[in-house]
Parts: sequence; structure tokens; C-alpha cells
Amino acid sequence: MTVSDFSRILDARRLRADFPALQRATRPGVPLVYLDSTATSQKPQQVVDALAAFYRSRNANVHRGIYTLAEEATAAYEEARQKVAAFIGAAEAAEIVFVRNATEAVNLVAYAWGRANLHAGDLIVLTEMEHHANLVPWQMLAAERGVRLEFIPVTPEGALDMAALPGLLAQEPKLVAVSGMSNVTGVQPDVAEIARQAHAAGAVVLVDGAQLVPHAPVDVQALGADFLAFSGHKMLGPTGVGVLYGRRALLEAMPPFLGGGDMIRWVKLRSFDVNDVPYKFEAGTPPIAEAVALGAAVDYLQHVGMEAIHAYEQAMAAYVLPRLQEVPGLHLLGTATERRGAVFSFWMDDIHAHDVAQILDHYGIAVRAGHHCAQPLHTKFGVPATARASFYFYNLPEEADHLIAALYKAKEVFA
Amino acid sequence: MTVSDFSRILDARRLRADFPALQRATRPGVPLVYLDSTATSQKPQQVVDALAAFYRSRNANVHRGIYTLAEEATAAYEEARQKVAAFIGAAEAAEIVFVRNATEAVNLVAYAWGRANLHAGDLIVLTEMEHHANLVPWQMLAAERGVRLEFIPVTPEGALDMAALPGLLAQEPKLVAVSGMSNVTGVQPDVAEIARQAHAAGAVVLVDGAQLVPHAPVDVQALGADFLAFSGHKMLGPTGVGVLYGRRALLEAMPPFLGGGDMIRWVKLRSFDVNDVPYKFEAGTPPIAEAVALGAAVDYLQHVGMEAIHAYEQAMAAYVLPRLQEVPGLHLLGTATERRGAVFSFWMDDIHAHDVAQILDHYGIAVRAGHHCAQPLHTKFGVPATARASFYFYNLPEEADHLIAALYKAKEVFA
Amino acid sequence: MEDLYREYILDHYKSPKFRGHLDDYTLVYEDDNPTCGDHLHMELKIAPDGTVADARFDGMGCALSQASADILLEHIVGKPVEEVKAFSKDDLLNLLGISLGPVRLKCALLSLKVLKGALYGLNAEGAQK
Amino acid sequence: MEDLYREYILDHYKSPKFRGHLDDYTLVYEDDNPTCGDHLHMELKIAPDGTVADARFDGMGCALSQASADILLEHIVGKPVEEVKAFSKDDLLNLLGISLGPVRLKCALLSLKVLKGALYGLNAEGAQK
Ligand SMILES: Cc1ncc(COP(=O)(O)O)c(C=O)c1O
Ligand SMILES: Cc1ncc(COP(=O)(O)O)c(C=O)c1O
Repeated sequence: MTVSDFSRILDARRLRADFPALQRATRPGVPLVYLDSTATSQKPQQVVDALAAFYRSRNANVHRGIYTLAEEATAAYEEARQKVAAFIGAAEAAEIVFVRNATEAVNLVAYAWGRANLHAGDLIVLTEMEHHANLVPWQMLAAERGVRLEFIPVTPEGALDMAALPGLLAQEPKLVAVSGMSNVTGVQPDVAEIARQAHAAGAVVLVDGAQLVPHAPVDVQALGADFLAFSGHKMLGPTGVGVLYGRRALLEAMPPFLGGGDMIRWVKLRSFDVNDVPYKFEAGTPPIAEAVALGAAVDYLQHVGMEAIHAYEQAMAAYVLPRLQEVPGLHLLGTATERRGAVFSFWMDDIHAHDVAQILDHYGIAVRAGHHCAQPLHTKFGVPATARASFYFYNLPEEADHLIAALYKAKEVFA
Repeated sequence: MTVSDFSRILDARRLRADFPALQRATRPGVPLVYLDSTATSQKPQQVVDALAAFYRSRNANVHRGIYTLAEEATAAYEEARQKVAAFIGAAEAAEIVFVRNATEAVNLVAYAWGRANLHAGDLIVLTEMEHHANLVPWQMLAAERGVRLEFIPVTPEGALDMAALPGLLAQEPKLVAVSGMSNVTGVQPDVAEIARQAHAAGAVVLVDGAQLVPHAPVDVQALGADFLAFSGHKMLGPTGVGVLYGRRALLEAMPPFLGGGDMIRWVKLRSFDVNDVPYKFEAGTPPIAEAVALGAAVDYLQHVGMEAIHAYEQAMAAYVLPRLQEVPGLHLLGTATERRGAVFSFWMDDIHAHDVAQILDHYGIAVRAGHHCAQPLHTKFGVPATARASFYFYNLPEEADHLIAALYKAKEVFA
Repeated sequence: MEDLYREYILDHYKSPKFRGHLDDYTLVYEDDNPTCGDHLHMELKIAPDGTVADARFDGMGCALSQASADILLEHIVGKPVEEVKAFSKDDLLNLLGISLGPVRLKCALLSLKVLKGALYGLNAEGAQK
Repeated sequence: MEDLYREYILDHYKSPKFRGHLDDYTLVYEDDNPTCGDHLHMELKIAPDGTVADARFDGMGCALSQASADILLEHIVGKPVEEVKAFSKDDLLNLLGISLGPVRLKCALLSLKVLKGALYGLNAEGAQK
């Protein structure tokens, strides 16, 4: 893979021009090399424009408004729901619930579906690579209801130990909740296969798609996801909006989560009746402008093409991985070469992850340091913190070169 | 009060220029008269600019980021928290939790504080004028836990029947949850007095400030609010961000609500420990850009002056109320002339609220029709729906004249 | 007022031909639109040959919901039930001759919802045969 | 590397003077920074005249957290406890001579947090006198 090969997949250099933040300098004279898209992506001008245009000309509260502006706002909001539904292959727009972020989406399922369907002794199967967002809500439920948690182990390479799955499924879990892509290792478990086996065992399947949806083509039917949680801000959209996809039958059978306006059909002083899905789960004024801008982000991603994005990042992973592994004293958390995205977490002999990140920042390179909200995975690998470099389709191979060079500099400083 | 008197309080005509949406036409040739700020306010260019500027140059995920961009984003987010804290007189920024909207803020209290502190037979005192957001969460809690709900009655004028309060407090409620301003009648109950009596009876006081905070100076200490819930989008801010203020001691004693990243101190596979307030209640990526833009909205409101805004709307109420009452066959839901904002809900003989709203829209006037998420109050007044015209500081008395004239037209159409 | 408040709609609202009750009916249904308080009750008499012999509605609500009921009943009386069953949302909107936003759509379509409820023999709360 | 990785900081990190343990100490405390895994253990020997006779730290973490502990201990040894108790966050940052963002601030200030814990006799989980 040479540098010029990348541009045959996707013209990152041209696309970058759409992202104002990528034009900025970290400090005067030091261009920004943004390698933290796993935490949050940068936003193309098209998305920022969609936000601004909404507020400038279509801003009103949605639903029940009869006047022109309110009808336009409602139409824009519902159009965004349709775009998201089509983007992930949902059977209908009503299966898309707008929430704040992937975290809230998982919590919604834990509170509304979990508390209605899980009882003491019931089993939930998770994995050792889960983000806290797909772990803590289930721990809270376990503590409250006596539900049991078991974990698909992670192999030394960072992959899921699929051999352990049948044994766990034999215990007839009610729910299997698994990440579509680790935000630490970049590993993309074979969710479709997990879902197939889990369904055969009678379990409901929740996929944490916070990383998968921004980085690979996703079709909920092919994936076999009963629930899919993801965040707008990691896929070019604004903060403040995320998505819970749920199969209609499941959503309909669930009690509501938050109470308030819009989620009701009628209200008396001492009782209420719930509205239809998805409104049942959207209490109060939703993130209207944010949903509309997420629709613009989906348009952008589809214009670039999710297949191309995925291929580009595969190429990037193949390019970066061996170069990182050549750095003496650098240890990767997750060395898998198959089914992985371009996310690399590593630690270095004698240099703490914080110091790595700080030195890289000196060279304009933005990477994250810490446990990346996946502390159990770090504990498993025996390190409290790693530095993480993550690439999106707008990153260039030259930026990877820059990262590698800076890592050698860091070694010099600490030599 | 003549038209020219208004401009002595506040120069609405000049301020309007900051609001792009107020410059638009409903249809070509028909200027927009926006009288639905109670549902959501329009946004000044300054707020839209704050959003765009954040995404263009400071966009990164907050907390734990070491690189320059992440530090800038975190600083901007925490600065917004400080602005909001100062705006409502909170003792410290840590008492400000960013949520999606007022609805989520009330639900957070109902789930986290309510489920930890309320037991079967305990009493919650609400009022008959509550918005569904401050009603349904308590109904859900009541249904789940056997908590009792009682209501401060509303008088025929739409005010709270304060005489009923001592009798209710004698039953030693654990919580008194009351709206600071009705979104239907515009009535602003004497919350400070209610809080004084409620505290003397040992109750915790939650104030639904969704309408009060945008329209009047609020100081949580003077108000006596232990919790205060409000939404950014009704006070010039973006959608997707709201605020729960809580006294530190209460917040600290509460269990968490949503589980995930940022709200934890550490996480193992089967247990976790919570972070400090306010982070304990902010699971996952918060509405970062939205909070920053809410900070810009607070700046704007403070620049105009909350005292001036309040005085202007009082003047508007005094101007509009008698003119509305002169329209034959028009009935106001809430005729109180004291302690009220410029919100007017009404029904007309022989013309359904929907038809009123539709005809007004024909004249470019945006009003809402329905029960305005306060169905019990409408039931009490024996009407299923009203039309509601609500004014903010950017509305002009001429717009009120326009409304009145259009109502006479509606009567002609249906004559 | 062009469009929504065309004479046609207003006439049907102010002087409905089918408002009232039948002495004897075959099918009955009622439903409402809780958001706005529109309410509609409908009675149908089906003749032995399978046509709609007569129909009446009663209820309260906005001009659109009530006029739409009157217009709809005027259209279906005399038609075979099977044909009426196939009557669609778009057919009704064509009949009304106006374009509507989502909220008003619910008002306009309440009549069709109630008609279908009656034809398909759904059980309406409070409606007795 | 100017600023953060000035020789001064790096020297204290690479060749700390106060890393280790005391045979005999009066006060001990430890704490950590779970976000990043920084950990610090501190032992203080207080002389009868109320001065800090000697001190040591042990732990692991980033250069900043460890160097800051060494620099801090170097500064306080020999000083009266009352004076050390008054030592502030700003004093430490002056000593370090660098400006820091919020995350790194936590690293740099962990040493002060542990020192205060020891001086004010807090109970640290896992720390034994
Ligand atoms: C009095 C009152 N409380 C609560 C709310 C709910 O606000 P939001 O929809 O932003 O959660 C509203 C908004 O209509 C309101 O007017
Ligand atoms: C795998 C995974 N799940 C869930 C989340 C939570 O996303 P958010 O913070 O937007 O709720 C993240 C974000 O870091 C993630 O990477």
C-alpha cells in the first residue's frame, strides 16, 4: 500500500476541505493532525450549515403545530428520522428513536426493556471489550434486580473468543449486548454470527454501534440487531443527538422511559396513556436541529459511500499497524489484523500515556490518553492507560507518518 | 400603555434584528408574526454563531483530553456551566447538570432522587396547572412505588389556590413540585412563598422553571428551589440542551441515573464507583456545542437584562389582555392580571382552536392550538383545546394588534 | 380565505347534511383525536344488497374534522360496501381538494378512520351496536 | 521540548531524589487518579520541633505526577508543618514553572493532594501507618 493507492479508494484530500476544523493549526505554525475521531468526529461545513439554516428559517417546536413554521420544522425532523432509518436499513422510520447519544440509547433499553423483562437470576451476556456505556447500565440493573452478567472473553490479540459463546448461550441469556467495534482495539466482532447464535438461543440482541455505524456499512437486518445504539457526534453529526433503533414489536411492548409531553396520548391528573412509537420514547422537546443536522451528516456519509469509507480505513489500518509495531518499546493493545478499523491503542516502555499524548500534542497531533471508557479491557491487559490514535476517512497516510515520527521523538525526550 | 411606552423599557425593534427567523415571511408577502415562544424561542445570530464557531474551531470531546483542541473544548463547556450557574444564582457550577431539556431534568429527579427517597404512602404535592413534564414522571413513580399525588387547585382565574396549601403540607409531603410559570395561563405562582411553607413542612422543593427562567430574573436562593429544571431552547439557546440545578448536598446523596462514560470514577467488569457531581449525572458525551451556545444565550439575555425582559412582558400582558377580552365570544383560560406573563390561551364560540390557529397562520401569525401539554388544566376548564398566543421580548405591540385584527377576521369567516 | 376554508368545506361544516343519528343502523363506531379533542361518532345502515343505505355522524371538533365527515358520508351513501372499503386516504384528500400539513391531516382523516373502524367491525370503547 | 518537558521536570522524573521509603515515618497517605492510573504513596517524618524531617514518595504514573512529587518533597523537607499546610495549588504550579490544561493539572496536583491527605490525617484506603 503506497500513499498514492489511498486516493484510488477515496479522495480524502478533497473531502478534507469540507472540514473547517481540519484546516486549523494546533498552535501558530503547527497544523492540526486530528487522530481522535473515535472520541468525536469533526464536522463538515454541510452539517454546520444545516444547523444554522434550521435556526435561521425553520425553527419551531415540532408536532401539533398548525402554523407554517411548525409544519416545516416537523417535516424536517421527521425527514431526518427517515434518512437515519434508510441509512441503517430499518424497516420503518418509527423504529428510530432520537436520544442524546449512544449512552442514553443503551440506558433506555436497560431501564424500559430491562426492568420490564429481566428478573433475578436472568442472564445478560456482554463482552470484556465493552465501552462503559454498554456495561455500567447493565451493572446498575444487575445490582437492582439481581440479574447476572457474563462476559465473552477477549483474546490476547484483542478479538472476541468466539469459542466461549456456545457455553454462555447454553445458559439461556435473555440479552446479548455486544459492541460492533471496539473503541480501543478497533476490533469489529462478527456481530451477525453472534446474533445468529444468540437468536437461536432465544436471546434479544443489542448492538453498541457507536463505532460501527460511523465506520462501516450497517444493515440492521443483516446484522441481526434487535436494538442498535449510536451517537450522531461520532459520524459527522452534532453533539446532543443519538439514535436508538429498536424492532417495532420490541419497542411497542416496552413501557415508556421518560415521562412528559409528546410521549403521551392523553393525561389526567393521576394517569396517562402512552403515544405510539417512536414518540412514546421521546419525552419533551427533542434535539430538533441536531436531528436535522444528523440527517445532513447521513447525506454526506452516503455521498462519500460507506463502502469506500470502510475500505479506506482498512487500507489505513494495514498501513499504520506494521509501522507502529516497528517502534521499539511500543506495545499495542489489540494486534488483530483482521476485522478491525483504524484505531490503535498502545503503551510505551518508560513513557506514560499522558506524556505520549502531551508530546504528540506538541507536534500538533491530537490523540487521547487514558482508559477510553473501557477500563475492564485495560485491566485485562494490565495497563491503566494507553494512548490512542484513531483515523477517519478524512485522515491522510502522511498524518500516520507524522505520528510515527513523533513517537520516535518522544522516545528521544525520555531516553 | 401606548405603543411608544414599550420602547422605553426595551428596544425590541433593534433587538429583533438579531433574530434571522423573525425576518422571514410565512408566505411570500406575509411577514411572520411569531407568537409561540412558549413552545420554543427564536435564536439570535449570536447563538447560531457560537454553535458554528465551536464546530469550526474548538470541536473535540470533553474531559480527559490532553491535546490542545480537547482542552479548549472542555474549557468552553465548563465555562458555559459557570455562566448558567451565575445566571440563576447557584452557589457553584457543580450544581448545574446539563441534560437534554426540562423534561429530562424532572425525570432525572424522579428516577434518581425519587426512587431512592420515596416509598409507598409518601406524598408528592403538585398543582393542577402542571405541564405534563412535571406530572407524568411523578405518575410513573406513583404507579411503580405506591407514592401518593395531591394537587394544589387552580382557581377560576387560573391562579393557584394558596389557601389549600397548608392543608396539603399538613400531610407532610416529601416533595412539592411546582411550575414557576404556567405555559397555558402565563400565571407565575408565588414559588418563594410555596417553598418557604414547604420547607417548614420538611419537603424538598422542585421548581419547573421551563417558562420562568426565560421570562423573569431567577435566583435559586431567593426562590428557595432545591431543584430547578429548565430548557435551553426556550431561552434563545439551541435544542438538545437543558439544565437541572440541584443543591449540592441533594445531588451528592443521590444515586446516579444514566450509566456510562464520564459518570464513573472507576469501572470493573461487575462494579463501578461514581464520579463527583455534576459529572455523576452526565453519562456519555454531553451536548457540548449546545451547552456552549446556551452560554451565549445567557450572555445575550443578561445583556438585554432579565429585569427589562420581565417588565416588557408585563407591559405586553397589560396591553393584550383587555383587547383579547373585548373580542366577542372569546374566552380566556386564565384571566389573572397579577403575577402573569404574556401568554394567552383562549377558546372561541363556534370556532375550534385548530381553525383559529389555521386562520391566524393565513395571516402569518404563528400560534399553537391544542392542550399545550397541560391536559388536566384544560379538562378542569372543560375545553379540550385552546389557541395560545405567547409573547417574548422581541415581540412588538403592533404584532398584538395584528393578532386581534385577525381574530375578528376569523369570526367573519365562521359567521 | 382560500384553500382550507373554501366555501365548500365551510358549507359542509356550517350546514352538514349527514349530522345526526339513524333510527336503525347496522354498524357503528367512534374515535377521537386526543391531542385536539376532535370526536366523531358514525352510524351506517347496510342494505341487504351490500350497499350503504344510509349514514350519519355526530361529534365535535374543528371545521376540518366535521366537514370531512359530512363530505365522506355524502360520497359513500349508495355505494357498495366493498367499494367503500377500498376508499383510501388519497381518495378522501382528493375529495376535500386541499393540501394539509401533518397535524391537520389527522383532523381530516379522523372521519376515514372511524368509517374503517365501523366497516371492519372493530370494537370502539363506548360504542354500542 | 520546551514548556512541559523542560529539563527541570524531566530530571526530577528520570532521577528523583525522594523516591523510596523511610524506615520510620510519622504520616503516610496514598491516592490515585483513576482516569489515568497515576498512583502516589507518600511518607513523612515529622521532627519533635514540628518540621518535616524527611519524606519519600513512591508510585507510578506520568512524568508530571512523579516529577511533581519529587519537586514538592524537595521543597518541603526542613520546613515547619504549619508552613507546609499553607502551601497552595498556586505555590506548587509556581514551583513547577509551567502552565497546564485541566487534565494535566490533575496529574501535577496529585502530589499536593496526597501531601495534604497525610498532613490532615485522612484515612487512605490501603495505607497503613
Ligand atoms: C412549564 C413547562 N414545563 C416543562 C416544559 C417541557 O420543556 P421541554 O419540552 O423543553 O422539556 C415546558 C415546555 O413546553 C413547559 O412550558
Ligand atoms: C464503543 C462505544 N460505545 C459507546 C460510546 C458512547 O458514546 P457517547 O459518549 O456518544 O454516548 C462510545 C464513545 O466513546 C464508544 O466508543
